[in-house]
Amino acid sequence: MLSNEQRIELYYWMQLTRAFDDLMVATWRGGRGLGGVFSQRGHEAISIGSGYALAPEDVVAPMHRDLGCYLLRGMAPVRIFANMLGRANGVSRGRDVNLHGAGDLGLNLVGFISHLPHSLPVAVGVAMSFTYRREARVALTYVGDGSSSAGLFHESLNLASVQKAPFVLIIENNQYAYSTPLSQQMNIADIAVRAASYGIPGVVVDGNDVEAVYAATKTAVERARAGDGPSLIECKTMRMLGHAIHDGAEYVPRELLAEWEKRDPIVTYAARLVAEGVADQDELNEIAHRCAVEVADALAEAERSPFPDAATVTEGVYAP
Amino acid sequence: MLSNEQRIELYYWMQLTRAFDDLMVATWRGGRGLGGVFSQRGHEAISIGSGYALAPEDVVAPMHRDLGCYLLRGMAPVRIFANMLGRANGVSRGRDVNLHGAGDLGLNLVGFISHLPHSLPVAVGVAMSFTYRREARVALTYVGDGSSSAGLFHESLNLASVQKAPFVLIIENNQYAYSTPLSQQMNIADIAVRAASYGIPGVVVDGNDVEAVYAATKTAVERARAGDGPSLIECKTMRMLGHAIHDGAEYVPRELLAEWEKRDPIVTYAARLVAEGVADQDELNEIAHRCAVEVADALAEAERSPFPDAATVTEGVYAP
Amino acid sequence: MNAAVVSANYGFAEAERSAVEERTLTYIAAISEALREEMARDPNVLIMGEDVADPFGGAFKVTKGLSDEFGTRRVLNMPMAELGFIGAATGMALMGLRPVVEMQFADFISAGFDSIVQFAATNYYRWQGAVPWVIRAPSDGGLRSGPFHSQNPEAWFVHAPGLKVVAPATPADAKGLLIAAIRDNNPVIYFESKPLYRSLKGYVPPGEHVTPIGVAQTMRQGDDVTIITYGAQVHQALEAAQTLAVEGIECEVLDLRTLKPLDEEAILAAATKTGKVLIVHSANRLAGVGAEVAALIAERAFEWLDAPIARLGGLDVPIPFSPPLEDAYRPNAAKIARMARELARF
Amino acid sequence: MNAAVVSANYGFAEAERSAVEERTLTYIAAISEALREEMARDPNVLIMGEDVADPFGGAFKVTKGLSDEFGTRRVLNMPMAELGFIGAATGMALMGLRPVVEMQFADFISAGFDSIVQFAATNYYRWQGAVPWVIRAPSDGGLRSGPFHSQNPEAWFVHAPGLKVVAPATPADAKGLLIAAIRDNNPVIYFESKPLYRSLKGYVPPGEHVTPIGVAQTMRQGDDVTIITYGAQVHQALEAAQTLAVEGIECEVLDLRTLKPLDEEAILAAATKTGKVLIVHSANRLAGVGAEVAALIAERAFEWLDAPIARLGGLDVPIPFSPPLEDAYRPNAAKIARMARELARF
Ligand SMILES: Cc1ncc(C[n+]2csc(CCOP(=O)(O)OP(=O)(O)O)c2C)c(N)n1
Ligand SMILES: Cc1ncc(C[n+]2csc(CCOP(=O)(O)OP(=O)(O)O)c2C)c(N)n1
Ligand SMILES: [Mg+2]
Ligand SMILES: [Mg+2]
Repeated sequence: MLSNEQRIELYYWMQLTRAFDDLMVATWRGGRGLGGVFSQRGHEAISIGSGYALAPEDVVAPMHRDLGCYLLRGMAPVRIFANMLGRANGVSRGRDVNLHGAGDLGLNLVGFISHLPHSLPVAVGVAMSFTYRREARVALTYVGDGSSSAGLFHESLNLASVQKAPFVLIIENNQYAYSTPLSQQMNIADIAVRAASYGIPGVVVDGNDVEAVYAATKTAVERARAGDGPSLIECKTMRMLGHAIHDGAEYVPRELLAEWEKRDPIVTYAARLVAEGVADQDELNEIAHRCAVEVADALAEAERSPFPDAATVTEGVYAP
Repeated sequence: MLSNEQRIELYYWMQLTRAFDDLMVATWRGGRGLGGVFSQRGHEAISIGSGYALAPEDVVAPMHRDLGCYLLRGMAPVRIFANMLGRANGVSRGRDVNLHGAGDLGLNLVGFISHLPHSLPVAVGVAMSFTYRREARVALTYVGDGSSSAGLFHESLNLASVQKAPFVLIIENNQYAYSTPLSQQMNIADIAVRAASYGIPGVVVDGNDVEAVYAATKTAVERARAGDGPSLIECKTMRMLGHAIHDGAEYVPRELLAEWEKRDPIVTYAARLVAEGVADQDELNEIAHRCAVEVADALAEAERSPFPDAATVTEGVYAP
Repeated sequence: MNAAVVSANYGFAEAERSAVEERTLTYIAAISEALREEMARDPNVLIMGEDVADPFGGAFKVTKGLSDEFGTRRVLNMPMAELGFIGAATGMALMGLRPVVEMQFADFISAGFDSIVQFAATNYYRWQGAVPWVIRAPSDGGLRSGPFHSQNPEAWFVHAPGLKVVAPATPADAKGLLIAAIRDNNPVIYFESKPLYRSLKGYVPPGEHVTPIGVAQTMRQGDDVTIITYGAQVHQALEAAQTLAVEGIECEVLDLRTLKPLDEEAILAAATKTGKVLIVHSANRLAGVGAEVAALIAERAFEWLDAPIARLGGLDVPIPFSPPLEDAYRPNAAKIARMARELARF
Repeated sequence: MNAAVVSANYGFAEAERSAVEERTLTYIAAISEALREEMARDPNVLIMGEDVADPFGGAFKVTKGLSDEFGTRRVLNMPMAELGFIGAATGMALMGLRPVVEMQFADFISAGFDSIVQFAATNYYRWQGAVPWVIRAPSDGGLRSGPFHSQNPEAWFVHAPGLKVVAPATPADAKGLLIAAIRDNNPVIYFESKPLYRSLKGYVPPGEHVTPIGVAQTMRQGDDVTIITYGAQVHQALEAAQTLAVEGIECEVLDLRTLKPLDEEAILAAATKTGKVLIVHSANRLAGVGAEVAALIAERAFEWLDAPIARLGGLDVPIPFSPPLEDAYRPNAAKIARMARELARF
């Protein structure tokens, strides 16, 4: 059971994610960005709810819509903005774009590559290393509905299952893969049914309900930690903006968006916290304000940060 | 319902496959072969039962344990032996080894490559071409239990399903992938359950019962031809010899082999045909004898055939 | 500055000049035009890829309007599974269709690599089943897109037997080589240059315009230094040549256009003409296509050489995102001019 | 015939000769020994691959006995899914383990290509997560195994930034380079030569024997022609050199041993020594590693060259199965001798 403090923490992390995202979208739309960025709008409950269910020693490989998970695990917003802006103090030292390459083993975060869903087998391997060393740790990663069509989805879950790896996979089913709706990606109603192909548990949860995501992940993590192998959790949600910053998503029916707008994970959670007497609106407003300031400071600092020196371009290809 | 003539035909094709295989194994063990070859022993009911359910205009991409399917569709045994012996009149003109590269579009046969299971998406593409051209044809291919762990299994069935392609997949579950038993390949009892991941029908049949394989394939083919999309059929059997000619398969428990030996698809079918009065033993012996002569002649001719001219090595890389 | 400059209208004769003005297309429009015309001409031509159907029309809008015009039966949105759908394209091609497969970015072609180099490339040699597909791969960088949206993976495919590989540098060739690729009975990988998409305009012949596969093109004539290149770097080379012309150094610029099979005759002729060769491409220099071109020249034109064979390519690092790093990584006109100048002085 | 022949004991000094006789191993036994010793030394070293566990011990028996000795926790049979288990190896490596992944044949490495070149190779540059795995790839042909069990795909990986690539030619280096690869903190692809497995024996130092990555080795000294090669072709080159020595032509034979990073200094020294260079490898000549070596020499040793740089490699066709075709496809001692002889006479 989540304590009141924890529930407020969940709210804070979702709000911080949203604040970061709002500022990022505004900055890039305003022409002050560099390269493309992916909006997280609507996905906050998934990355926060799942990430919150992990212990610090667990390892996560977030994907391109899991900004919240990076923040939650302690990656400073300035490092992320600096990465997006190609600065020397970005997580990847100017090497990689937006959230790509935002790995930091000190925070038990594995960075991703564009090629989807390549974090999946890597996270399974991380989990296998825990079995190998008999450590009670868990590896967790994410996959989109679209990326679940890729062969690695199958190879990775099957491998995790035969190896009984302490592994949790969160499917972020946001109805679209870029412009392609679910119906052109698959011929099933719930991706979670695929768990049966690997002899592992699979559940469907409301991806806009942070506590539901948390609870399902917690169950899966405990199972994994106990040595009972991997699980799959499908979180249903909706991508509320375009695929990336340049994409207006005209191909998405407006009614669909309007419907999901009512289910905004942060707005609904705020209402619930107030209704259940966990927090009052002022308190929540204060949190939102704090988050806005935090990310604004981070952006300002990132924008003041230097670009990497061109002479360093060939440095750090190989580990010493 | 199969007529008596058809049932005897099924017997003939299985017997021809076995005769070819026996002679091949003896020849290679005797040191007169070239390169490796894969024994088909125990798989005859699968390749014949499934291939027999197709119309000539349907397209098949057999794999390395589907010799029967090549024979059934009219590939002359001499062309296959010549291929295995690297002769100029082999199907691949000395280019490819054993059954590899034994494609012939004139017989609606697509050749395979070693990389498994790459015939799978190719056969799905063949099926998609039928949809594209509105032809009432079906594409069928095979996959082993081990190869079903590969990502292409997932990508191909998913694609076939969303495209409603007239496609049939036969899984040859022979308990082993090279030396690796099922338990190290997957964590499920029946591979057929994976059909649910794609919203398509999946059934399990006795892979040593040629009529059962035929009936299941026929149902799937009719469904595909009617425009209702792909199906999956898992045939349970046992690989009775090593993975390839050099492999003694010491890793397979002898009791397991002894058990399956009793279920030999040809011996049991012969007994059934006799018991049901379809044929008498003399007739079946005569067929077996005819098959033995046929393959012996083919091998002799293949052994007399010339090797390709070294000067042709760079010919035929590109289609004109 | 006495060398003929043929770059401005990309080799079309002076007489055609008036038509030139009327038929100026962007590089990307030329690609779309080739697709549309070939689809209209041949019902076997179809398009497959992620997000290619309308209303979206592809990540770069190359296929925009095609499914509206020809129907979704001929413009197929694919699930995100390159290995599978490239394999499916091979199956369709074996049946005589001519799929044109769009990679969303050339970078993702590595996901389908296995099916391309092992199945499609070898099939005709093995059992004479022709595989007439085209894979369109939007390649190259300079656009601040990072290590996975900027790659130039052509060398892998040039090394693999059984493929053809083309890389147009002009709108005319973007159209002409795509048409040639579609009509070719073999698997062809077509590397289109993202940085040229909307920045480059040029004359494109209307209708039936086929640039033959395997034929390089002289883009500028000169007697001092030969620059051999392809794709977006052709324009950097031409810019460098212009700079150097002012200094009295005349560069011959050869656009390879086809990377497999290489136009060996044209390469050797260009190399022997000046005896000083600089090879340039955006891709990693190390074991890139330029290495093959250099090796070919060192083997077959050795006696005509007056200087070391110079190469300029991407660095042997993942393509970095940050502007100072990406600029340090990539060849450009200034770097080309510097190296060509050194060669001229050798 | 006055050149020192150093091939017989592969460069070990005369004083060590008596030990040599006692420690003669086959090439394949040297690989197994390296695995066993490294597993004993470092608990982070483990083995993954298809059929690698006992009682089977791998398609070529390289890992035979290791799971019996170290347990199946350290020798993991993998499902038939190279892309997935190579990705998993990357994950294990990120956690500090040192997986040694066996490809059943080098040919199947294309199935894991995407994960190797995109994820593992770029990771350290992008976010400094080191990926200390080794992929063992049994390569090369001449064994009548056809297009998919005979490949030499090293060039693809040499072109990809972030990898290291080695290809031992002797039992000593088979051991020494594998140990070096396992201890290296980067992804290393180790191409072992199937045709040498049991046919080649040689001295292997006992215990801790590390062949440094990035250092080529002179296998024979000579003043007339330089042959630069690696893998199984080293022995064909030495055989050719012996033939030519009888004719009075002395060949310098350089074994590259590491293909990425290339030992540029050793290559340039060997090239300048004779001024006549022949580069040989089993892999497709076109855009192969030899092209890079030739290009390097044409750029950096141009002034010392006395003849065109010659290359001999596989033909630009899938590796055919039938003996006359495969023999026509592959380089061998006779072909090397013919080309080196021509160079000597140039
Ligand atoms: C192998 C590969 N092919 C194509 C792409 C281009 N691409 C980037 S995101 C994306 C859609 C992914 O959809 P989904 O998995 O549902 O994630 P979402 O973006 O909806 O969160 C595509 C096709 C890619 N990144 N990787
Ligand atoms: C991609 C790939 N990896 C490895 C191999 C080597 N290999 C050949 S057959 C085989 C086992 C296949 O098992 P299964 O699919 O069950 O077919 P079976 O041989 O049992 O009929 C393996 C691993 C291969 N052919 N392709
Ligand atoms: Mg999605
Ligand atoms: Mg099997």
